[in-house]
Amino acid sequence: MNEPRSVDADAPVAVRIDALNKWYGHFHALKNVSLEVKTGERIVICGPSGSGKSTLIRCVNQLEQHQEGDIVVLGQLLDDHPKRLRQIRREVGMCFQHFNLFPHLSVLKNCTLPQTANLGIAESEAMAYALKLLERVKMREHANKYPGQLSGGQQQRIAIARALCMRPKIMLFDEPTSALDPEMIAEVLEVMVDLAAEGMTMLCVTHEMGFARKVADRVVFMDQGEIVEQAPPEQFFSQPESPRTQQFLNQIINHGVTAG
Amino acid sequence: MNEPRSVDADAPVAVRIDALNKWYGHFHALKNVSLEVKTGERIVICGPSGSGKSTLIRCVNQLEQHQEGDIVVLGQLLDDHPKRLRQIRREVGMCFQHFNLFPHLSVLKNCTLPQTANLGIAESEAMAYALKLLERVKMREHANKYPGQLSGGQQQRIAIARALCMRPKIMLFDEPTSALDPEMIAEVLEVMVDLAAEGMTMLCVTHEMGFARKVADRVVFMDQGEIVEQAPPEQFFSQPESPRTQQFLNQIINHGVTAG
Amino acid sequence: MSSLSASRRPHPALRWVHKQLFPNLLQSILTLATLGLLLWSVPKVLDWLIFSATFVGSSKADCVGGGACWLPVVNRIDLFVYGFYPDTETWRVNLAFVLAGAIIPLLYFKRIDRRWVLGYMMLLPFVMWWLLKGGLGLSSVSSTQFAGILVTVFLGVIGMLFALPMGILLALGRRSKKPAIKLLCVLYIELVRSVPVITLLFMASLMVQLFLPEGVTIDILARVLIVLVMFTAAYMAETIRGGLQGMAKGQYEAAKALGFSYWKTMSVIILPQVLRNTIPPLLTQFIGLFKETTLVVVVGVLDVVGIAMSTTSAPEWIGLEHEVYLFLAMFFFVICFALSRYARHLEKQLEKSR
Amino acid sequence: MRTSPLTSVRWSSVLQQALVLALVAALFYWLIQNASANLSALGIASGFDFLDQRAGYAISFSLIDYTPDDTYLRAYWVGLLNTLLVSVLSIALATLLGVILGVLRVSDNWLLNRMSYLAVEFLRNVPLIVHLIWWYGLMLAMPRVRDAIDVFGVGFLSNRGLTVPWASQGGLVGWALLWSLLGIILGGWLMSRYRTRLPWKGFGPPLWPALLVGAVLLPLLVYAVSDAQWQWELPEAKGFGFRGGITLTPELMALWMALSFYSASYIAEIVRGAIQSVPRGQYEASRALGFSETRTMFQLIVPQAIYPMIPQVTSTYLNIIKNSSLGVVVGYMELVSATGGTTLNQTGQAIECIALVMATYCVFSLVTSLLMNFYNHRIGLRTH
Amino acid sequence: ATTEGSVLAAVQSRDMLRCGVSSDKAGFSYVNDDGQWSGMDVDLCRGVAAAVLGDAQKVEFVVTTAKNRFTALASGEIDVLSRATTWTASRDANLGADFTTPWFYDGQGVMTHADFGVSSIEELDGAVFCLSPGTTSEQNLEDYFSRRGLSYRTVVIEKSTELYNAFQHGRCDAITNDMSGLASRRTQFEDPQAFTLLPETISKEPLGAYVPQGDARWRDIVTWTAFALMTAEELGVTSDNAEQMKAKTDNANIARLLGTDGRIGERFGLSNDWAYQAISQVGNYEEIFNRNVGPNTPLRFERGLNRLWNDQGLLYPAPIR
Ligand SMILES: Nc1ncnc2c1ncn2[C@@H]1O[C@H](COP(=O)(O)OP(=O)(O)OP(=O)(O)O)[C@@H](O)[C@H]1O
Ligand SMILES: Nc1ncnc2c1ncn2[C@@H]1O[C@H](COP(=O)(O)OP(=O)(O)OP(=O)(O)O)[C@@H](O)[C@H]1O
Ligand SMILES: [Mg+2]
Ligand SMILES: [Mg+2]
Repeated sequence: MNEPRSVDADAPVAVRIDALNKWYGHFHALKNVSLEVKTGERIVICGPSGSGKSTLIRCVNQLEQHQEGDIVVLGQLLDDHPKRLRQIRREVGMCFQHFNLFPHLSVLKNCTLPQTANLGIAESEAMAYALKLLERVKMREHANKYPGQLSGGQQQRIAIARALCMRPKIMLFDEPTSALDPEMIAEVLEVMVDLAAEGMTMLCVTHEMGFARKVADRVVFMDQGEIVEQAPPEQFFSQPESPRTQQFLNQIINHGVTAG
Repeated sequence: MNEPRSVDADAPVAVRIDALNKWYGHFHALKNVSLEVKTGERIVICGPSGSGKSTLIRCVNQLEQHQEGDIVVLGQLLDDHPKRLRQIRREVGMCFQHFNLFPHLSVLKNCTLPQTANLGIAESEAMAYALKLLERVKMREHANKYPGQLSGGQQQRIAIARALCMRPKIMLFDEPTSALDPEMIAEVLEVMVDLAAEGMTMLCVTHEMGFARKVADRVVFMDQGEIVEQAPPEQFFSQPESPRTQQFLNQIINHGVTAG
Repeated sequence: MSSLSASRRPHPALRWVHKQLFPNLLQSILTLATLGLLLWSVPKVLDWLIFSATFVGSSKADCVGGGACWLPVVNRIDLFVYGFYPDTETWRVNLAFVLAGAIIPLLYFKRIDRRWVLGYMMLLPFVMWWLLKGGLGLSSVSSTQFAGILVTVFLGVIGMLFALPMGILLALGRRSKKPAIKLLCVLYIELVRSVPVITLLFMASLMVQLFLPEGVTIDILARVLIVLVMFTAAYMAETIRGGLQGMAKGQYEAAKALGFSYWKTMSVIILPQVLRNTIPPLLTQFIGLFKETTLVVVVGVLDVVGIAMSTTSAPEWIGLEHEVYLFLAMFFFVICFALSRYARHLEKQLEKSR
Repeated sequence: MRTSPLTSVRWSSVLQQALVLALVAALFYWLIQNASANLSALGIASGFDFLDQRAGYAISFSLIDYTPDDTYLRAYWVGLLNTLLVSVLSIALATLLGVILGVLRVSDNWLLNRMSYLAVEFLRNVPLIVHLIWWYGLMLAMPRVRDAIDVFGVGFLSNRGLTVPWASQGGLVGWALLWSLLGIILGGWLMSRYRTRLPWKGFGPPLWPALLVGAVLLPLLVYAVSDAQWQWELPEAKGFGFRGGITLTPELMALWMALSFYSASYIAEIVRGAIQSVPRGQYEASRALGFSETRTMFQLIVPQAIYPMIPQVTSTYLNIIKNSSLGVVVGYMELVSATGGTTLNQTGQAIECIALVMATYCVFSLVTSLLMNFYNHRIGLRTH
Repeated sequence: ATTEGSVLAAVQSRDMLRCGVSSDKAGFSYVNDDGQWSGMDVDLCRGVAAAVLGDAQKVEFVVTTAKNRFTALASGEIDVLSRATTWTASRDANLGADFTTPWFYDGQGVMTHADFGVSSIEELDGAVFCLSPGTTSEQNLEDYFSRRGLSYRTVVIEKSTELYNAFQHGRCDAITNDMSGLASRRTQFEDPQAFTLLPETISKEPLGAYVPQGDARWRDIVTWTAFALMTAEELGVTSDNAEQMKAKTDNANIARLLGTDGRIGERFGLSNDWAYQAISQVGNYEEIFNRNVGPNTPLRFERGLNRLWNDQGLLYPAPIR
């Protein structure tokens, strides 16, 4: 089901991470991580639990602050100047494992408020764009509901729409499907596949190997705060280099077997 | 893996359920259910979610009160006289999906307290018996720990030992493995298989079809509050009569495949 | 690379100051204003409280330092602590204080079997009563001799510990399936909770005697104690009910399935867990009761506030209200604050142990 | 067999309950017997007839006309209104202070955070009665009337209290407030009707301008069509006090301040708890979407924090009403000091007076909990 | 209500007198630095205890408030109410209490700030008065003003410390209370000259002890104990010389008073030396007065109306014979 894809080697760099180190107290969560993401590239990050995947992508929009190393996003070096940071965060959309929709706002309002408040877009225009995106994630008829009234999969699709409302140039996903039931996973993955097909730059932490095979340009495997291996999916799944990767892949397959 | 077994047709009836009806408010949860369980018989109840399996076995020891129909347990018709009810409950052991151990008591105390408090057995005797049973579920070395310090599978095995401490004549299981990880499921099933081998009368709600094949004398399939079909396992799995049963079995098999 | 980033990111202490104190203009102004206020006021306050204050002397005339005059408190400290308790028997008061205070560390050590702690708490009010009031070998002391901190602690501790069983019963009653019992408990709890304590104290002071047969009298301290117990029990019942509701349904079901009777289920399975989980809120409730005991002054019981008020009206100390009331405020603050920190700590421990 | 409700078991349970009820009834009977015997021995007639008698005591602060020649019943109303007045004032001030302290408690500014922590802990760990005595002392330490502190040229603060301008006809203020309230309700109702017709939820004009317009417009309209004459009356020093305006007595001020500061510490804790109970994910989401800190706080966090706050804040408000009974300590004539104090003392009708006071407080809390239930059903269930 | 002789029996069987006092009336009943109760009212209780039980220390002082004092008395919680309580008809009639005899003659007076330049109560039209609630002063003031068609406003404060504080700080223009209280408080103000005591008294205030209604025997005992203390002053018997006079005196009145002659004490159900016990343990009226409120105390009271009848005062103890 995997077709070879090619990203322009000369495409501008969207995200450059350079010798990144991050500690939580004394715990060394990211060890000298370096990664370059080209514009339009789709990267899937995987690895065992606690390996620092979430931490890595949360550093990209500075939900976590790193201590050493540089991160350059869309040509801008990240520091902790609040204004510049907000600017970058607007250009980098993010989807969380637990959706984090605003429960006191209707679905539509969830999608328009960020536009009107942060991009200064007029209410009517914001609404039109939001409805377009809701249409795209097949949630238009739920625009008037509140998040609490929707299923997890529906909420996640709205979270994606909300992130897209900011017209981001890069999208980050942190295990968007891991809190969902199987049927719902399919709904959400479908939306993500669509998005990938349109050429969005994506950095995606997920354990959905099917998704990785289908859309990723590169799969990055992390363990214990380090990038152990990165390779195009066909190579990654068929001939993993590092023994740790092999072990991880075996485990996933075994797990699948016992469950069946 | 299934060997033919035979229950003495003349064995005394352990549980007789007769035209049982139960409503939750306006919702008709059990519709005219009748079932007879002989002493020493091992019955597995399965069916889709919400079909009333839990409700049925919870009626047997009156954790739920039914509105119509009769239940006779060990020759005693169930009514709501508290003393008689407690008497019956002591003779019917039950294991829950979420173990429900008493977290403020040590493992050993969990097993001795019901004996001393409800059967009037002396502390020392109760302890000896409890240790024997803990030995049997291979938890003897954990006797002094508290439930919070143990894994789910270990807790479930202790729950079984605790139920057995009351010297029950009948054991009820309500999805004892569905809250557990695969490795732990195996531990618990092993204990249950042992128990079945010793001739305990068992009524067991579970989706572990392997277990059903191996130990059940009869598999009962429920849907929407009714018993749709009951048959010995070989017949149930190979030639299910009702289309609903077929559909259910198909689903289980498919689910196994998708998960794998 | 990393040297570059190191130079860009300033020293952690500086970063802390920047982030925590001066992140933007408004915050900076607020910080500076607060700092200024502190620098201006703290030395003055300290000077008045301590450096220029008078601690030794025998009359108001000795207060010449220009600061606070702590003499009324210093000279009357025995009165503040022991009230009119006979001098030769004050060891009983001290012992009672120590016994009451011992609950706090007892709650702390998890190793000690909870049953011992519970037994201690059940026994304590009787022991304290016996120690303070006398009888059975100790010379008996009339409750008219009780005043000051002694009364405050007596009412607080004994009131709380007597209220506990009553609160538990009320909570169980409120969750009972028997409509009559449930109704009575709900009525009682809601009625008591909806009126101010003062009216209940007035009731103790003015009405209770009317309802007793002729010739039967209960002294005012006991009446006030009863009212405080009744009052605290109603609030406590709600706390415990919260704990009961928070109990997983599975615990009840497991107990039922094992053939436990209602009272056995409650006493050995449910309540031990509920009580353990509700220790922090119960402690908070105790702080509330401890503060509430001060209202007894309204009906003429000389608790620590009463002694303070009568001190400020003694001819030799007139005009020193600020010092006396400040002492009172500090007294309550120290005790209540320490207890509330402790409650918070226990709560955190509980959260961790879950 | 199961359909018949009268099995032997039920009987035993019924018997048990009947026994308890009978015991309680017997206890009450016994108490009442004692009381009537004691009362007749004392020569006190029970009943509420005394309410019609002349009260004969003066009340220094009253919202309605009252002289010692009025009846005990009117004194009761005066006390009730005084209770409500000080409660409303305290609720307003306590909420304001509490929200400020609570927001400071969660602020990132370390210094402010610690200071408000200290303040909150100090305020709430000192008994209310100590607060009250202290505030009363402070009020009395204000300058004498002659040297009263001028508050922006319209009010005077002295040891007689705070004197502020008031309508020359006091009753007008009451009417104005009433019409204002009606205006708010009307405005709110019209707007919410309009907004339910809009196709999209959460859009359309905000609510508060409508409320404001209603609150201002309706009273003005009524004033224009009626023949009432409105005039501000500025206070001026005269003789033994001030003439004109209205004086909030030191007792009222002390009780108001003590209740406000004491309760503010509780509200601050509620606010802090509610804000901290908003999941971290909400902060992260809003940061990831590029919201500024202020907007995050006021558009996203605070609206979510309000709902869980409401029941706790309500019970704090009820506590304020109950605690206002401490007015008896400084001589603020509210419900307890008027009816439960002086009236009781003069007539000796202890049972009736205390019952009256208690019943009144019960009504307060009953009404509040009814309103709360209504709120929970109407609004609370929408999103949560 | 109480029956004849029951209170005495109760007190004797308890071997302790329970006496209702107030906790913050300097000079009458309050707690001194040593934690001892002291004051005129307190000493009357001590005298009764000495007379009845032979020991002035056998008293328990129960703090009562203006509100609950009569309830406490009627219910039997206290045996004597000695709390500067005015003798009025309505109290005698309504409240289940019986008055004994005046122990201290007082009158309600008015004090104002000196800088008002006011010399008569009538000039205080429209003034604010500080009052304590539930006392006769509240009604007296109302009567006095309404009779003259004058108006006034009030501030009512229960605790007397707070009350005087409020007045001193100018919270009220005037304060009304018993003259003795006003005078004593005035001496404690930081600047007593800044306050004027107006000359009029607006009421008669005979203060004294109340006992439960219905026990004439008990009322006799308390009444005659008070009389005995006064008579002692009249006859020159003091705590110092009582013992000596008991041993040898040629005055028949003294002999009867001290119980060496006659059997008055027994008739009361006490011992014959009841008055001797009271006098020797607490002193005579003059000693009590001087100790608690007299010129050498911070209160500096004049004897005024409380002089003996033969010294142009109102103290007229009935003869003990
Ligand atoms: N706020 C924090 N404070 C301290 N340690 C943290 C914090 N957040 C994460 N960690 C630790 O950092 C390590 C990496 O965490 P991270 O969440 O990035 O892992 P992950 O690869 O996303 O794992 P998972 O698959 O479970 O989400 C973990 O060991 C975690 O315990
Ligand atoms: N306490 C209750 N109140 C109302 N309805 C209930 C209650 N308990 C169960 N039900 C309903 O009764 C039906 C049968 O429930 P039951 O728990 O017996 O199903 P089940 O077969 O055990 O399902 P599962 O496999 O999910 O455990 C369900 O539709 C359920 O929603
Ligand atoms: Mg993660
Ligand atoms: Mg089930």
